[in-house]
Amino acid sequence: MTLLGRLSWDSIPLHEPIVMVTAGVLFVVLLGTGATILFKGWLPYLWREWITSVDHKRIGVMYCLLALVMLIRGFADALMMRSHQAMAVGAGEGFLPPDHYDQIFSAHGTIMIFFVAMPFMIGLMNFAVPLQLGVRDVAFPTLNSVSFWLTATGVLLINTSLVVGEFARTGWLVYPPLSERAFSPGVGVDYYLWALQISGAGTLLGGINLVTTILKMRAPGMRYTRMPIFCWTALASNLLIVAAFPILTATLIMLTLDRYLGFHFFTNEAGGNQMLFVNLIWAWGHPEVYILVLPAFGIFSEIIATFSGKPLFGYRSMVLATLAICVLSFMVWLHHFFTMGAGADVNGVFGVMTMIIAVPTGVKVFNWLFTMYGGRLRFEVPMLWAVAFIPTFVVGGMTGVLLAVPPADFVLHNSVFLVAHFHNVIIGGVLFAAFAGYSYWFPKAFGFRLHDGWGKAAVVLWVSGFYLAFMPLYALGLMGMTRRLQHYDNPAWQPWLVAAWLGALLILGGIVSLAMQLYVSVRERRSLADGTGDPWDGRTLEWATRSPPPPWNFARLPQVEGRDALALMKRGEADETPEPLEPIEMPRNSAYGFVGAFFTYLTGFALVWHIWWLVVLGMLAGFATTLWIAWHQPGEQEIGVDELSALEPAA
Amino acid sequence: MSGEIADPRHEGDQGARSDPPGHGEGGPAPKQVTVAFGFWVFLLSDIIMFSGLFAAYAVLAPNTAGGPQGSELFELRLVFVETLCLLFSSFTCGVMSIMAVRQRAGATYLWGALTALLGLSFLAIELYELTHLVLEGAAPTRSAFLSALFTLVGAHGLHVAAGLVWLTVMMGQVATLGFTDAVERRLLCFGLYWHALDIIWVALFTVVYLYGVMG
Amino acid sequence: MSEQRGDRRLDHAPGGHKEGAARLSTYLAGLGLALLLTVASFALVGSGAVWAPAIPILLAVLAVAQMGVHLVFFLHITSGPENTNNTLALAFGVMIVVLTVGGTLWIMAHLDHNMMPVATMATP
Amino acid sequence: MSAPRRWFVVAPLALAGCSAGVLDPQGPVARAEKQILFDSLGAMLLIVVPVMVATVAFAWWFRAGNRRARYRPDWDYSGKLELLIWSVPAMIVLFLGGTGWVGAHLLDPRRPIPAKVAPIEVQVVALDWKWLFLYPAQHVATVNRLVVPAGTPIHFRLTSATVMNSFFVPQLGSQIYAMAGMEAQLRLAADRPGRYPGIAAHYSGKGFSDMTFTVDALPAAQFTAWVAQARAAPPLDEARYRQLARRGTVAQPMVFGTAPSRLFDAVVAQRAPAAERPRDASNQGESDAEAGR
Ligand code: HEO
Ligand code: HEM
Ligand SMILES: [Cu+2]
Repeated sequence: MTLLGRLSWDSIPLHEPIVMVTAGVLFVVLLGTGATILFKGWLPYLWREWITSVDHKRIGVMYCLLALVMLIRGFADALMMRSHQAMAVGAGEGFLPPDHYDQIFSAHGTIMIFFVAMPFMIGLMNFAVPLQLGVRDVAFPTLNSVSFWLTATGVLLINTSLVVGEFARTGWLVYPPLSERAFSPGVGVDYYLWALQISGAGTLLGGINLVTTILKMRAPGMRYTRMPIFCWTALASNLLIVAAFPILTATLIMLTLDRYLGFHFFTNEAGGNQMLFVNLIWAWGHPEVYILVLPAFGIFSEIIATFSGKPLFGYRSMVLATLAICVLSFMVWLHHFFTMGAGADVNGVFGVMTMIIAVPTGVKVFNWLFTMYGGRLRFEVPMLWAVAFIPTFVVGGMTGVLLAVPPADFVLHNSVFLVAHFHNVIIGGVLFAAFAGYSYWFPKAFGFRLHDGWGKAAVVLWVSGFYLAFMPLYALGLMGMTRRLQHYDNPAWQPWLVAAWLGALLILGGIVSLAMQLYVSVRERRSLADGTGDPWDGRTLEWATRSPPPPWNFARLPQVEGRDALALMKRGEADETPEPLEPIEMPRNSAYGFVGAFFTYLTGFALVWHIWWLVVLGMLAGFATTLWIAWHQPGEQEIGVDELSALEPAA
Repeated sequence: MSGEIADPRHEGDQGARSDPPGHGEGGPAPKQVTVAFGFWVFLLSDIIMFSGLFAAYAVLAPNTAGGPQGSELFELRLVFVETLCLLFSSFTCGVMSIMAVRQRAGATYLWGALTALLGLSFLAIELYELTHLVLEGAAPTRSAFLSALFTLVGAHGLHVAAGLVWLTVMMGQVATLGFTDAVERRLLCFGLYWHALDIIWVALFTVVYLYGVMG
Repeated sequence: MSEQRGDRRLDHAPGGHKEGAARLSTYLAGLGLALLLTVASFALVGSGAVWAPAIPILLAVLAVAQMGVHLVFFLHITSGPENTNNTLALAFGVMIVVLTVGGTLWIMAHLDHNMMPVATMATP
Repeated sequence: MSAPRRWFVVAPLALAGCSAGVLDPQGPVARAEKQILFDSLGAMLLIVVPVMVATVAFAWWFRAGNRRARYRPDWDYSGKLELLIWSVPAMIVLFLGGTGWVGAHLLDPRRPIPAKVAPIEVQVVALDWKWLFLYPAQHVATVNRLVVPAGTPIHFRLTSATVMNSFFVPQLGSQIYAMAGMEAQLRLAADRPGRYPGIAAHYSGKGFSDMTFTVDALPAAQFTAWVAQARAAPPLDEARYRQLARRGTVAQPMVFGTAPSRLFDAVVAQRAPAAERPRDASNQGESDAEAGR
């Protein structure tokens, strides 16, 4: 058996019905999808147009799709937790034993943060930023594909843990010493480590790509002060990725060395220091939440301006606030461990720094309000998300500031009040933004709008479900309920938890509405079609090209004369003497990302299970692929003027 | 700095726009600039990764758990030689870049080989030092201090090793593909990488070895 | 094709050589300075040349100086306008390094201090 | 193992609703913290409520269908408003920051609580998954039941013989982490006699949910009596400690008549006898040594 390392038949949890049923369903769905693809002969199309695509729009769409699929997985976990906790009072044991329950909240947190919120935001940035900048693609298109497939590898690895082995039972941030070999000898933490390292590498490369794109690839005339605010927030967010993710990498390397080679970074023995892990993981973890929320702010800024029919109020202070949040987010991380005992001065400083973030964030909120003020508001679905977002996020932000007051945190830390806080900002902020951006840019990506009725149903169900599911947790937190409880004895808590469960059911309705919306929209795509390329009367350059945009986005790069470039053009304030078309160079498709990710997956899996020969093999294969690419990079393909003018009706 | 060596391959693509280009004003930057800038950002992120390891080392250095301390272990003479190897390799790497820009293949190989040789010597000394430590009973599993030491030094060493592989590949690319745009860009990135490793080493020998021997 | 290219006078790749920075003399000067600083660092340790408690400080200064030498002479980072982006990126990176390392050391020092067993401390 | 059905079930549910939590403080620390919590909340509501009202009002009034609303498509800047939106939040943050700063100092867990009586010392050891309380002056020890005199400040010294945990009695205030090889300090007091739930506030693995304890604050005289009574209980010897240190929960609180005097320091120094841990089970993913409960 050493050939397969730690892997054996026992690794497959045949005795756990819930897992096996889930896995069975998953397997059938995958098999069905695969069979359909093969049977219908879609594989060549998929390979050519999607899997090997290096087009930022396609990659953006795939990121979003990945996030939506994983949202279902993450939500299934959440629903199980909510149902379980609604009954696990006193003698009622619920239906999930601790071993399983502990895996579920760990998996839920990990998946939701890394494989839902992150890919959704990255996908939207990938899709929209180059279009808004008025350029043809990101700076490094092939690398972009690599980033995506590395993320997908992480997803695959974490989902493998569902059926082969187990997932971590340590919470989403694997605090040692619980996550050390001594206390978690199984493969769960190893799945976590490798899934995050691999997808983290993808995220980092993606961050570098977008930073470079925004700083070096803008349409002529697109000065910094003319960039759409979403590009600014994307820049800030990606700068944070570039600055924060390496810290995560380093931290996880240390834990990995502890687990694999018996090092003593965070162990109880031999001078290890668990507080160091907590410190380092939050030095990444806090910036991480702003990585998520900054693009969300950008999306809402675009949407609110567009649907108010006005330029964004206070553009300059918006940019300033964005940059301030970007920098401040690196000075507050200790607020996650006020109760570790660093002392009054340290707690005080970090508490105050944390609260200061409320100022630029507040400025943003007011700027949105004043953008609406004096506008002519059209309540399309994206705008509905935005209007639901403002009050919801403000409540979540307020409770965050409350937690930043050290004496208050001493009694609220690790309670479900905290759980309510972060779901409040993440769902009310990030997820709503994801949905808003999704419905806002969908017509651009596919040439038809999403169904309105189902979209509105999703808004109503998500918003009401959110409030019902999470407001009770604030009360429970104040009543002394801790997070991560597999069962509890205080009957007074149960009604609140039942309410939260009902809220989760409403959210389920919201998710179903989203699925229905997609289904109905695809079916009725003809009647929902948008021939103009500008369905919302947009203000920024992504609406200046047709929908879906051609691979090169713009036949000739737009000449930017000011902020809200398209709005200016519509007013006729931009001079529109079209220059003659010129031939353009487009990057060719590349299988590198996909093939490389495949070998990375093998390596990751082998590392989890200590199958050393496969580790070596996987790495060698990956290296060989890289070498092959280094010699055979497909280069660029030129599209001549004739071809271009034939393909571009309007040019 | 006025343009002295105008690169012949890029001539004629200036002035296509009336706007002064640069910083996005005149449209996207040329590929060479984006690639190098992107790589620069990557290097910065790598440096931040190292800063995490440095921070861990600084925190854990006193935690010897009764095991040996730095002052008992470090052999400054060796470290000095290592440092010289890396420093001179930075210089030879720079010369190699000049030769590459001038598209002189022979000289590029020569200076590349020198760089590799110096890098290899660095690695050999480091490897000797680390195995020596393990044999003395100062293995990374002995204490948190040694864990952090091996990780920090090892991470740098692995970077150097990866650089050597990269350099070898690049020599192969020059030999087979010649000085194409892509090869030039990769050589430029390699230079950046190699110099950055030297910068990290400066921090490393100061913080780990020089501070270490002072106890 | 031209929109793929800009004017290299105004936008400069880090480490780029196009402007004649690629002169042997630059590298030689860098090598010389770096050698000087390295030798000084190693010589300083254990020598009585400086008041002992100040040696770590001086070593840090020398290290920072040497990193600067490498940046300027090997990586060709300058303060010129063509380098703005590169320098800003570097400044951002340095800021992050300072914040994380500094913050970590500060926090960990306090934690360690506060968590030291009471037996070894005089607490009322 | 069946979980302990704690006092909650027996006790009248009179406090149900907002019982036994942060909202019902029973000591000076918890009281101050609750006050700070509500002060901060109030200060923030001053700005948060108007924001919410304005959102609804603007959204309603400026809807496209409302012809009475004035459309100002070019209004995108106002210096006065800019000043306002930066300065008003800044002022609130100034207040909160000041409160937070002062509070962080005055309510620092290490800071002694002013009182006329001398504090009693309790040493706390987090085990998997139970709490061991050692009374160095009284020489007794308990598990999952903390008995203290009411009105007397308690000086806790905390550590863990296993993974990280957090010691928390919501009605008495501040929680603090208990970590192996380290010693944290915490000072709390109960105003009056009563029974208060205590919890492990930091997830620590399988048996975490059952790692609860009760705090009994007794009138001073009764406390002395309790100590005298407890002395009669069997001692906490090495064998018993080893058994306690093993992973698992305990069904009932325990009392020990004597405890080794340097046990706490030994745990901190990681010299205490340790329970065996599950070893790396090489052929399977799942490998906890024993059933949790
Ligand atoms: C997208 C995610 C996100 C966002 C945006 C935020 C935003 C904030 N967070 Fe939260 N957080 C997020 C995600 C998390 N937070 C956490 C935990 C956490 C903790 C630790 C608590 C503990 O462990 O005990 C604190 C102190 C905060 C504070 C804050 C603050 C001050 C903000 C501020 O940015 C909010 C600013 C916004 C405001 C304030 C509203 C608008 C402002 C107006 C209207 C102006 C006027 C207002 C005032 C002057 C107050 N967060 C955790 C826990 C992880 C774990 O432990 O597992 C997560 C995941
Ligand atoms: C869609 C509705 C959601 C529901 C009903 C839900 C529910 C839950 C529940 C019940 C828990 C466990 C709370 C506890 O510890 O007691 C939890 C934890 C968590 N959730 Fe969610 N959640 C949802 C969405 C999200 C999203 C979108 C994210 C992030 C993007 C997220 C991130 C987390 C994290 C990080 C944790 C902490 C995990 C841990 O304790 O280690 N959740 N959630
Ligand atoms: Cu935070």
